[in-house]
Amino acid sequence: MLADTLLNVIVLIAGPVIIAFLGAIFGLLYLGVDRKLVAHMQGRIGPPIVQPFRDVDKLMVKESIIPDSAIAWLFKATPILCLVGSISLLLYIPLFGQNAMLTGFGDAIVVMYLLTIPSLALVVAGFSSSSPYATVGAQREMVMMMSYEFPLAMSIVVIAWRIGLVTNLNPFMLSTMAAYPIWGLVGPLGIVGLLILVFSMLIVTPGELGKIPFDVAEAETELAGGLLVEYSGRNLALFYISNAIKSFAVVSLVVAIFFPYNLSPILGITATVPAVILDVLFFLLKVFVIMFICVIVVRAAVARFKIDQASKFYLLIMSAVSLVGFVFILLDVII
Amino acid sequence: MGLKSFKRALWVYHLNTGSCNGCDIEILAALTPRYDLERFGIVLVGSPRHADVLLVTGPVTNQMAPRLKRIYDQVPEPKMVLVIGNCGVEGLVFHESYNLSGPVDQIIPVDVYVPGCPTRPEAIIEGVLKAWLKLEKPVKEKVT
Amino acid sequence: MSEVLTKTSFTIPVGPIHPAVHEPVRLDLTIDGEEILDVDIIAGQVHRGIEWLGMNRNNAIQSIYLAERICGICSASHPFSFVQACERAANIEVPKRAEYIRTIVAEIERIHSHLLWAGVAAHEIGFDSVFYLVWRVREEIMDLTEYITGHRNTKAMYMIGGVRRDIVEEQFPRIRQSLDYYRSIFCQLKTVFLDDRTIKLRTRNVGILTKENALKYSVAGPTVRASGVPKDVRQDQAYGAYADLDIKAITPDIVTGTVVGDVYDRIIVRLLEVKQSIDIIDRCLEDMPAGEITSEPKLVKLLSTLKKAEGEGVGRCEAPRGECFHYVRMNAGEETLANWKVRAPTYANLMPIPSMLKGGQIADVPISFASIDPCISCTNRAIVVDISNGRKFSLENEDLHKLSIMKTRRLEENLVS
Amino acid sequence: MNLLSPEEIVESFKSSLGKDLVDSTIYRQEIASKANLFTSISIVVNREAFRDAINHICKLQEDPHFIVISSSDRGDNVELIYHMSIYYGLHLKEISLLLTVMLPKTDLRIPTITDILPGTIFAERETQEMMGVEVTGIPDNRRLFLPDDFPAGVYPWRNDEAGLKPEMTRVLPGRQGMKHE
Repeated sequence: MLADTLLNVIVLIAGPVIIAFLGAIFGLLYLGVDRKLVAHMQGRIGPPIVQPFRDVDKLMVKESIIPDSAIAWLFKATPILCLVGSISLLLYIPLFGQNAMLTGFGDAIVVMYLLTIPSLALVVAGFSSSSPYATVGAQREMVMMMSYEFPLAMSIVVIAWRIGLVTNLNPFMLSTMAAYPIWGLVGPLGIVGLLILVFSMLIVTPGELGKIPFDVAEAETELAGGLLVEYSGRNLALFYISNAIKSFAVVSLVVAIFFPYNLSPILGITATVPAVILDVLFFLLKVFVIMFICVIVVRAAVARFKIDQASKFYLLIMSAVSLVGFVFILLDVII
Repeated sequence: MGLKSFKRALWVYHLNTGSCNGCDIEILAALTPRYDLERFGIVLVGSPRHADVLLVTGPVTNQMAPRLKRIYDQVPEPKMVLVIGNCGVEGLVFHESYNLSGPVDQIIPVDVYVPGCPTRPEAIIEGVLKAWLKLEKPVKEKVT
Repeated sequence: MSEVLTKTSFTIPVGPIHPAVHEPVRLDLTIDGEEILDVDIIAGQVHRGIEWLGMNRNNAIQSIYLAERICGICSASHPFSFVQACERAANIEVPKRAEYIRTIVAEIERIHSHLLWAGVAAHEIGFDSVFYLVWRVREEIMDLTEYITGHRNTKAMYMIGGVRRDIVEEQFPRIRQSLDYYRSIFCQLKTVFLDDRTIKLRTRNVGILTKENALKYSVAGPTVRASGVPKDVRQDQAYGAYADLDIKAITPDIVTGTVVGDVYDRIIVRLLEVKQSIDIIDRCLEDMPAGEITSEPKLVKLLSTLKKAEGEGVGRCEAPRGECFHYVRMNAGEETLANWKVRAPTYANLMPIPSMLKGGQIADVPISFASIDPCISCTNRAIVVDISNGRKFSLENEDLHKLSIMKTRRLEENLVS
Repeated sequence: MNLLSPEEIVESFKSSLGKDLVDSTIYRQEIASKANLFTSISIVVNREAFRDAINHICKLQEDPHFIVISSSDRGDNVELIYHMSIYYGLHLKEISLLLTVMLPKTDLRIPTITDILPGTIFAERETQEMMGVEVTGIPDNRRLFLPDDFPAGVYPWRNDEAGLKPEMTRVLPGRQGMKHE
């Protein structure tokens, strides 16, 4: 009895720590892969894959300067807030083919709210720096946040609605989405609609992650490093890690919604250990594929948008696209 | 942690204090495919706060001198300063003027001098390497 | 409404230490949200008064090397103009072969400069892949420059009365090899820069310089040609081997049929000029006359000629960024130049900047500003060399210097922090 | 546009300015193999007729190309040369113009021409700060290249007592031993 409670407590404490740790490691690893591949696409050799670890390692040793003009406590608090936001995001998303750490406590709506926390932390960081570049960067980040929210919400809600037609479970739970993979529920028209929704999610992802072409908030040439212009040392490292974790989490979210399949049931492997290993590897592969399509290729192939172009793109075009996806799925249900 | 911290993870901030662009384009050239400094983990960053190494070119005009000083202060410790090009090292053809406060080592402490007019990318890479070695030393001492 | 605007607008300094401006110049932008209300250019960040430097290097030949270091990228254009001015002042005739060699070096510089610009411009709009691509391609011209002149950037080819080094028949195949390389990739470059959707999106109708404004401000180089004015010193006035060639100024309507005068048009002009330069070098290699490469190989003798010379002369040449102008006056008996005035192309091209930026967005500032290919070092550095009677200066005024630092610090406190 | 020969241009100046045209020279140089001509015309005018001369150039070609103002200290006078060119845009037809005005040091003033050619503003600001010539009616009176804290009344291009004081310049350390004495 006591042992059980103790175990629960240990799991509750150790679990998030382990997940945060794994999230950070894989996030940084994917960042390294990203940099390496982009370099290759640009005709360069590029840094080794472990480079992000080295960067973080180095930043930890550096002095953390707090500028005189900054609001000190806010300036110091935002990196932690950003990291905590990213980690709690991880806890709600199914990772490595397993259920999410906090399954049952929150659903896709919670995830959508949590998604904004790191961005909000960045915005506050930008404003607290009191540098004109950071302020403009913060304004841009806010505009971006508002712009990509609709297509994102649209995709999640439509899928949850569709799943809700076939089950009594809460369709917004990511575990429900995993239990009822959406692709099996719809007819040909629905497949078309889903493809459209997948497309819009893939386009939202680089915006969510602040990558080219939607890295307007941090546009190096326009805003001298953007939001984080005043950050250095450990504080910068925390942002660096949370960014890596967030990338990992967002891509995992796409995987969880659209591709919740595991290999082990399909191949009929029942033994726990091989099944888990297989699922973990398959999950990492899925994450890599999504990351490759929506971050790496796009980054190597296009220029940065202007803020109004990026915002219009999301607000008008991507919203319209996701609506079209919705209509297809709706038609599929009606017919 | 720490021992190998600076190995292969140098972030570089470049400051032009009145140079003729010759060295500046060679610094850029060192980042591009033929020389590709990023394979050693060296990246050009947009803010001095993110930097480990300050690359300074030019003989420092009066107007740029206080800025150079301030940018130097903004770089978090531990840091290295590299002077790229002869005019930053000792003035070169610009060695007498009413509007110069240079060379660079008159304003801020300099760790590595890379002469040349303009410096070749190979020389810049070697200079950054020297800065590495120097940067490693105090870190090692601090850790052990 | 305007009251509201003034309340919400604030000034964002771009430069002098700002990644968007690779050179130290300050643009004070008054912005409202993302829109630019007003622009003020503050130059002089790297002004260092070459006139006093000239006091030490006090003869015309030494000044060539000073001219060469006005700008590391235009290290052929400035000496080219300068030697022309000196030759006219001292009535020195230039061998025809030297004119051809000068032209070849100047055109190599143009190819280099335009490629460099294309890379920087791509970087400004956050298109780093293209930046790396172009700079990889650029290394070929760097190799060629090194092969011909012995250095990647500083060319040191020009001498009053001719050139320092010959380009001999054995070197032609290597030069042609480079030209062929650029011919072979030209279509690729054209596709990347003229057909890419994002580049078009970021550059079309951005930073428009109207023909009217271009004429009003006497703008020079690709910037003015992109606004539809066929101004090109190579075409307009006889100098170098260009006088023998039939050069035609390139305007964007050759490709698109219309002239908008935006950044995109400037890309077109520069891109086509790369092609033009390849052709010019080819023609020069074919037509290069035999003969001497300098009118007076002995420098001491040349110096004494220059010392005796009395007169004035202007030298104009079309640098990659526009017209580069030098004016020289020599007094007999003085080793030094009596007057030397330099006007770099950016000097003229900076003036229309406010009209190009106003009403645009901050995001457009880097690319619009970069699109004139600003060379602040040229503009600021060499104002004039006015050599007087050889006064000597050895005292240092640290007090003045300190005062200057204090004041500047006070003034600049809020600029870059 | 009716292209005039250099001689006709000088004639047109004579008839337009009368005795205010002090001097004029035509310079020609044969260039390269085909011996095409480089042409420049030097015109010296009185200050009183300076604006008329500029207006006259504008009649020769609308929107003449303005290059820069060069100025030199010639003892009791300051010489300003307005470098311009006309007939651009046509193959080898361009003619460089050097419009010279002598100003006595006792009265260093020249009217602005920014209303005729707006592109002269930088050059006029530069002439003001570097040579100490007052450009009357200049719309932007600030300095261009020199810092704001540069002492007033000191003009780097002047050779007389208004020029740079010896103590204002310094040789960079490391090069002091190499100074010419």
